[in-house]
Amino acid sequence: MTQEKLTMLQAINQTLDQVLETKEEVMLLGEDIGKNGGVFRATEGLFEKYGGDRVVDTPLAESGIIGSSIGLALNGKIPIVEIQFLAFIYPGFEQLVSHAARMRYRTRGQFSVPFVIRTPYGAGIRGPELHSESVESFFVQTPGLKVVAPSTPHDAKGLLISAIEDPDPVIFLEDTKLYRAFKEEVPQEMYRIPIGKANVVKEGEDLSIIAWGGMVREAMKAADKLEKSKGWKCEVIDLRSISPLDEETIIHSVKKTGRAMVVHEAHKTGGLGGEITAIINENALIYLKAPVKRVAGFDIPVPSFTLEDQYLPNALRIEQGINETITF
Amino acid sequence: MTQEKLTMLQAINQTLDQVLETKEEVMLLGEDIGKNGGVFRATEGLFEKYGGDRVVDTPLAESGIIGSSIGLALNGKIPIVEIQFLAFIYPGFEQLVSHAARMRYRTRGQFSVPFVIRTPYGAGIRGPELHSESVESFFVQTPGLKVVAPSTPHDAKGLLISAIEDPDPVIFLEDTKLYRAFKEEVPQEMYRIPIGKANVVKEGEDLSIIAWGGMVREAMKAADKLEKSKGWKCEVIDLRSISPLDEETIIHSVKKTGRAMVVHEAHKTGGLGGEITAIINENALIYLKAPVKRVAGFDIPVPSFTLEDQYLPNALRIEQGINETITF
Amino acid sequence: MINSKEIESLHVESDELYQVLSIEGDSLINLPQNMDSHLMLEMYKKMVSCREFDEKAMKLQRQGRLGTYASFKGQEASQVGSSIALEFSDWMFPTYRDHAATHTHGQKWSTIFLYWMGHIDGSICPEGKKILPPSVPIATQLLHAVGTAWADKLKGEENVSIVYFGDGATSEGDFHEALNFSGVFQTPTVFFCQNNQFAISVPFEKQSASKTIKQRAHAYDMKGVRIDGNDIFAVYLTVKEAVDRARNGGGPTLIEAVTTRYGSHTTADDSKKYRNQEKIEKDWPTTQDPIPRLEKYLRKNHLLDKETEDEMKREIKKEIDEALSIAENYPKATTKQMFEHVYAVNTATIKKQEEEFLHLLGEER
Amino acid sequence: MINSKEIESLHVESDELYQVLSIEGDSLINLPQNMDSHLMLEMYKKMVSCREFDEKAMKLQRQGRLGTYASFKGQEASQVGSSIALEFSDWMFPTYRDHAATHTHGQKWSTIFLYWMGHIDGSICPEGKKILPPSVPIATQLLHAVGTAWADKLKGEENVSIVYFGDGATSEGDFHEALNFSGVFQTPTVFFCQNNQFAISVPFEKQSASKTIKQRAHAYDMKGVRIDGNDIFAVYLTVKEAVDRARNGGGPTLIEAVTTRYGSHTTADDSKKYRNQEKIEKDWPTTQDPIPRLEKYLRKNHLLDKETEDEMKREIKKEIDEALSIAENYPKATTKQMFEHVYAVNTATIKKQEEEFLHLLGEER
Ligand SMILES: Cc1ncc(C[n+]2csc(CCOP(=O)(O)OP(=O)(O)O)c2C)c(N)n1
Ligand SMILES: Cc1ncc(C[n+]2csc(CCOP(=O)(O)OP(=O)(O)O)c2C)c(N)n1
Ligand SMILES: [Mg+2]
Ligand SMILES: [Mg+2]
Repeated sequence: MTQEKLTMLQAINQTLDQVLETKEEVMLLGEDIGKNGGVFRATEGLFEKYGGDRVVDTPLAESGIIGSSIGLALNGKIPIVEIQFLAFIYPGFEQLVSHAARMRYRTRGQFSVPFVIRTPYGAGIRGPELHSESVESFFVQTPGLKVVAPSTPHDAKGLLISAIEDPDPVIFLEDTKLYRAFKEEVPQEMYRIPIGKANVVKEGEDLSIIAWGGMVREAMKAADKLEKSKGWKCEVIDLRSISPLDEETIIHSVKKTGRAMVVHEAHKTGGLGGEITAIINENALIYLKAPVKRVAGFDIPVPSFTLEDQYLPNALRIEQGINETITF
Repeated sequence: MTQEKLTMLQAINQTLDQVLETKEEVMLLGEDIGKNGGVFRATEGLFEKYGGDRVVDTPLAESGIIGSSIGLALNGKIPIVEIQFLAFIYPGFEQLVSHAARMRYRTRGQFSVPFVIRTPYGAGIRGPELHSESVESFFVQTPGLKVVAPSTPHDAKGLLISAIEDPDPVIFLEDTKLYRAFKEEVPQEMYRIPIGKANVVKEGEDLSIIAWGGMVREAMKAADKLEKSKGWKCEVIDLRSISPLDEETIIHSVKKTGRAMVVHEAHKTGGLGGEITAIINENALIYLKAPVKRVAGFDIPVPSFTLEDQYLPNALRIEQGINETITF
Repeated sequence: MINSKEIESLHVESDELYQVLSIEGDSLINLPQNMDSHLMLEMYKKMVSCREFDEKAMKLQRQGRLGTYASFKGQEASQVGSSIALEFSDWMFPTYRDHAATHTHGQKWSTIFLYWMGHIDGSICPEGKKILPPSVPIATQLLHAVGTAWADKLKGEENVSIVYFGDGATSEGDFHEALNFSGVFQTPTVFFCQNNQFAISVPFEKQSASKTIKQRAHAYDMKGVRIDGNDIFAVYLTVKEAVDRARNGGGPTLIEAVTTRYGSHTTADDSKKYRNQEKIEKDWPTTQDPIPRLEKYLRKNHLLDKETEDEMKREIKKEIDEALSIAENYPKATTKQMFEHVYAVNTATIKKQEEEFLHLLGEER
Repeated sequence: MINSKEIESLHVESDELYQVLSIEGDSLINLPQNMDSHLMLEMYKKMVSCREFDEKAMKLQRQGRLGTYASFKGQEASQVGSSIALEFSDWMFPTYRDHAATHTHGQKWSTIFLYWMGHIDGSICPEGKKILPPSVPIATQLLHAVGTAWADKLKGEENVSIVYFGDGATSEGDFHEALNFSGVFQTPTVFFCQNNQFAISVPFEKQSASKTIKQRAHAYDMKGVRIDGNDIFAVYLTVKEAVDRARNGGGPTLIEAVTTRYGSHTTADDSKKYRNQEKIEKDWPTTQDPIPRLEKYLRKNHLLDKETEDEMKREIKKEIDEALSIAENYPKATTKQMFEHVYAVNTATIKKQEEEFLHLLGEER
C-alpha cells in the first residue's frame, strides 16, 4: 500500500480527485471551488483537471446550490456540494430538510437524493462572525440525513468515500481547526470507513469519553495528561458518524467503565450531549457510577474570535470534568 | 374577573385583539392573516378592526417576513408574525438563527429584536405533507431565542402576552390539535404567565412525566388511567416554555418521585427528550430508580395522515412507558 | 416544429396576453400542421376527464372520503395544454394543484385519489415516468427542475424538465435562485407559472408591485411569455415552442399563463371571505371556462359530434369510477410500512423503534 | 434638492453607466447648487481618510495585529459618495467591506479596528446612530433595511434606510424577497449595490445571465439606475436623488454602482489565483482610482492646493494613528463579558455556566 503523509485538507482533495477520476457521475458544486480551489483549497487543481462542467462555480445562493443538486441527484449525478461555512447552509435549509431528507420516504423508494454536502464547521481559527458554528444537531434531528465528522486525515478519506457511495444524503462536517493541524499516513488507494461505526481511539477502564471532529484531540490531550498524573485510564471514543449514532460501541464502553463524558463544541442545551446521555441512561443506567458529564460549548452565540478559545471546550475543562466524574 | 369559555384559537384571537388595542407598536404580519383571518382563523376580524397597516398580508416569502420583521423590531415596532405552518419557517431560518437570535449579543445590547413568531405545529389533524412537524429542538439549540408551547387556552393567552412583552425574540408554538380541542375559562383581562416556569398540572409520587403542548393531554390520560387501574400516582409537568427550560421544577419533581418520563412528538433522536434526560442525569442521578423513559415521535418523517396516529405518541405508548419505568 | 416566427411576433414583446383561441371558439391564427384534429380531440378529452375527476374529488371530500383537497377547476387548459406538449421521458415537477398536468403526463387517477386520502403510496408515479410528488413547500420544486434539466444537458440527453408553480410562488427566494441558476447554466427547463391571481386569499397585486410575472424573465435575460391560460391552443403552442427550444439547446423559458382558480384554495378554505366568489361563479362559465371554448371550436369545425362526446364522457366516468374503486379498495398502509424507506437500509435505531412498536401493538390486540 | 430632471435624462433608460466626473477630472454636467466646494472637499477628505485607513489595516494585518481583513480599496467613491448623501438619523446596513460608508456616516475608526481585531465591542455604533454591524450572511441585511424603512413610513418619520451589498449578493433569495417587499410596501429604502465585478473569485458573468444588476429593478416595478461607482459625483447625485425621493414618499430605488475591488477578497484570499491581478494593478491607478479623479477636478477648479492637502493628510494620519492606539489599548474582552447580552436577562442556565467556568478559571490561576 502506498502511503503518504497528508493533512486533512490534502486527504480530502486527493479523495475528490480520485472520485472525479473514477466516477463520471460525480460533480463538485459550490462557491469559489473552481479556479480558486475553494476558500480552504479543498478543491485545488480540480477545476483545471476536470473542467467547469464537473467542478462548478455556482452563483452565490445556497438554496440554489442544494436545490439544484437535488435535481442533479434525481437524474443520475452524484453532486458533492461545498457549502463555504456551516452557517451558510441556512438559506438551503428547507431544500435539505424538506426535500433531500424526505425524497426517498415520500416516494416509497422510487426517487432518492444520493449526494454529499461538505462543509467546514467549528471555531478555533480566528474566523469572522458566523464562521465558527457547530449546529450538527439540526441534521441529526432530521430523519433521512446522515451526518459524518472525521477527526483525522485518514478517517476523512475513508468516510468521504463512504459518504459519496452512500445512497442517501450525507452531511460531511470538516472541522476547520483540523484542516492543516497535522499530517498522517493516508493510503493512496480508495478505502472505506463505514458510516455509523465509532472508533475507539484509546482504550481504558475508568471513564468513556465520547467525542467527534476536533474535540477528539482535546479529549485525548486531557486523557493522556490524567493518565500520567493520576493513573486514570480513559477510553476515548471517536464517533466518526453522529447520525446514525453507534449506540452499541457507546453502551459497550460505558458498561465497562461505568462513567461517561460527552465533549462537543455545539451549545450544551439541545446539543448532542443530551442525546448521547439519554442513550446511555436508557441502556446502561445501572452501570453508572456517576452522572454522564457534558463538556460543551456554552449556551451563548460563538463570540468574536478574541474570546473563541474561552468558548471552546478545551483540555482544562475536560480534565475538570474527568476529575469530577471519577471522584463523584 | 370576567371569564369566558374559549378555545385556544379564540383565546389567541382575543389576545391579539387586546394587544393591538393597547400597544400601538404591535403589528401582525403573515400570509393570509388579513381578510382571510389566517388559515386557522387566529386573526379573524382583526384586519377589519385595525386595518392593513397593522394586520398585514405579506407576500408569500418567509425570509421576507422574518427579515423585514427584524427591521421593524429594530425600529420600534413589535411584530407578531404568523408562519402558516412550522415547516414553512425554513426559508426564514437564516434570518431567525443568524440574525434575530444574535442581534442583541453581537451589538452588546445596543440593538435587539423583540418580536414573536407564532406558528402552528404538530400532527393529528389530517394535514397534508409537512403540515405536522415538531422541530422545536432547532430553536432550543439556538441561544438568543425563547420557545414557548402552551397546552391550554388559558396558558396560551398568558404566555402570548408574556411573549409579546418579552424584550427578546420568542417562538410561540401552537399545537394544531389543541386549537379547537376544548374550551376553558379564560379571563377577559390581560394576564401574564411567566416564560421559563413549568406548571405541575398533576401531583404525584411515583413518576414525573414531562411534556408540553398537546402531549400534556396524552400524558394526563395515561396518568389518570393508571392511577385508577394500578394506583400509581404520576406527577405531570407541563413545561409551558421549552427554552429556557425550568430545570428547577423538573429536578425537584424527579428527586421526589425517583422516576421520569419525557413525552414529545418530535423525532426521538435529537429531540428535547435527550436534553431533559441529561438535565435529570446531571442533577438527580442518584435519585433515579429507573432509566428516564422517552416516549417520542419515531425517527422517521411524519407520514401521510392515514398513518399519523401511529406516528404520534399516544396514551397507549405512554402507559407502556409508565409501566416499564415503574416496574423496572 | 411550430412556425415560431409567427407566434413570437404575436406575444413576445408585449405585456398583453397571447391568445389563439377566442372566447367564441375561433382561431386567431393559422394553426400549425402539428395541431391536427387528433391532438385537439385529445386535448378536449383530457380536459373533460380532468374536470370530471376534480368534481368527483370535491364530492368525495364533502362526504369525508378524501382529506383536504385542492381543486384545479378552471386551470385545465393551462395544465393539459402544457403537459400534452411534453415527450414521454420529460421530467415534471407539480404542485398540489397540478393533477390535470400529472395525469396528462401519465399519473394514474387512482394514485391521485390515494394522495388525497392520505395514503403513503399516493406519491408514486408509474414505472419509467419522471413525475415527482406534488411539492408542498412553495417554489422549492423550481430548483429541482433546474437540476434534472442540467443533468440531462450534461449527459447529452434530450429531455426537458417542466415545473409548475403559482403566482404566489414567485415571491419566494427559490423562484429567483432557480431562474438565475437556469439562466447561468442554460438548462432545458420550462418554468410554467399558472397565475390564477390568488395565493390562497392574497391577490397578485399584493404579491408584488410588478404588474406581470413575465417581466421577471428579463432579470435573468431569459425569454418570458404571457399567455391566456384558459386558451388551450395558446398554452400548447407556447409550451411546445419552449420545450422544443429547450430540447434543442436554446435554454429556459418563463411562461406566465393567466388563468382563474374557480373555487376556494382548498376544501379547507372559503374564498367568500376574501373575494367576490359569486361574481366569479357567474362570469366564469361564459368568459373563462376553458372547456366550452375548445368545445365551440371543435363543433364549429365539425370535429366533435354529440355521439362521440357522449361516448367519451361515458368512458371517462367509467375510468374515474374505476380509479376510485381501486383507491378505496387499496390495502391500508401498515405500521410496518410506516417505517420503510427512511434510508436505503434503515438504521438500527429505526429498526429497534419499529420492533418495539409492533410488539406493543401485538400485545394490544 | 437636485435638479433631478437633468440627471434622469442622462441615466435612467439606458444600460450605460451614468457618469458625471470624467476620468480627466471634468464635470460632464452643470453641477447642481448643493454640490458646493465645501461638500467636494469633504468628499475628498473622506476618501483620502478611508484610503489611509484601508492601507493601514492591510499593513496591520500583515503584522498580525488584525485578523482577516476585507479591503475596500477602489470602492471609496461608491461608499463615501453614497453615505455623504444621508441625514444623521438615516439607517445604514453595511457588509464587511463597507467601512468607508459606515465611517462617513459616523462610525469610529477605532471601533472598526476593534471589529477586525475580533473584539466583541467592534460592532457597536456611536450613541444615537443607526449603523448596524456588518452583515456577514450575504444579502440578509437587505430585508432589515426594508423593515426599518417600513417602520419609519408607518410612524411618519422621515428617515431613509440604505443598504449596501455586492454583486454576488444579488443571487441570493433574500435579494429578491427584499426588493419585492420593498416594492409592495413602498418602503423608503435605497438598495445600493456595489458591483465590484467579483464575489470572491466568481466574476459577475458567472453570477447571472443578465448583463446588469440594474435591470432587475424592473421585475419589481422599481426604479433602477446604473452608475460609474468610481465617480463620486455620479454616486452622490444618484443617491441623493434616491434618498430624497424615498424621504418624500416616492419609494425605493435600486442603484448599481459599477466599481473595482482593487485587491483580493480579503487578506485570506489571493486574487492572482483567478484573475489578472497584475493588469488590474497596472490599469486601475489611471482609469479607475476614484481619488485622483476627484483630485484633478479640485485642482482644475482651484479648490485644493498643496498646502491644504498636506495639512489634511497630516490630520488624517494623526486621526487614524490615534484610533489605532485607542483600539490597541482597549481593554481586552473578559470571560465575564462573553456571557453578557445573550438575552436582556440571561437565563439561569447561562448564569450557571458562567459561574462554573469563572470558578474553574479562578482555580486555574
Ligand atoms: C414555504 C411555504 N409557505 C407557505 C405555504 C402555505 N401555502 C400553501 S399554498 C399557498 C399559496 C400558494 O399560492 P400560489 O403559488 O399562487 O399557488 P396556487 O395555490 O394559487 O395554485 C400557501 C401560502 C407553503 N405550502 N409553503
Ligand atoms: C450566505 C452566505 N454564503 C456565503 C458566504 C461566504 N462569502 C463571504 S463574502 C462572499 C462573496 C460576496 O460577494 P459580493 O456580494 O460581490 O460582495 P464583495 O465581497 O465583492 O463586496 C461569500 C461567498 C457568506 N458570507 N454568506
Ligand atoms: Mg395562485
Ligand atoms: Mg462583489
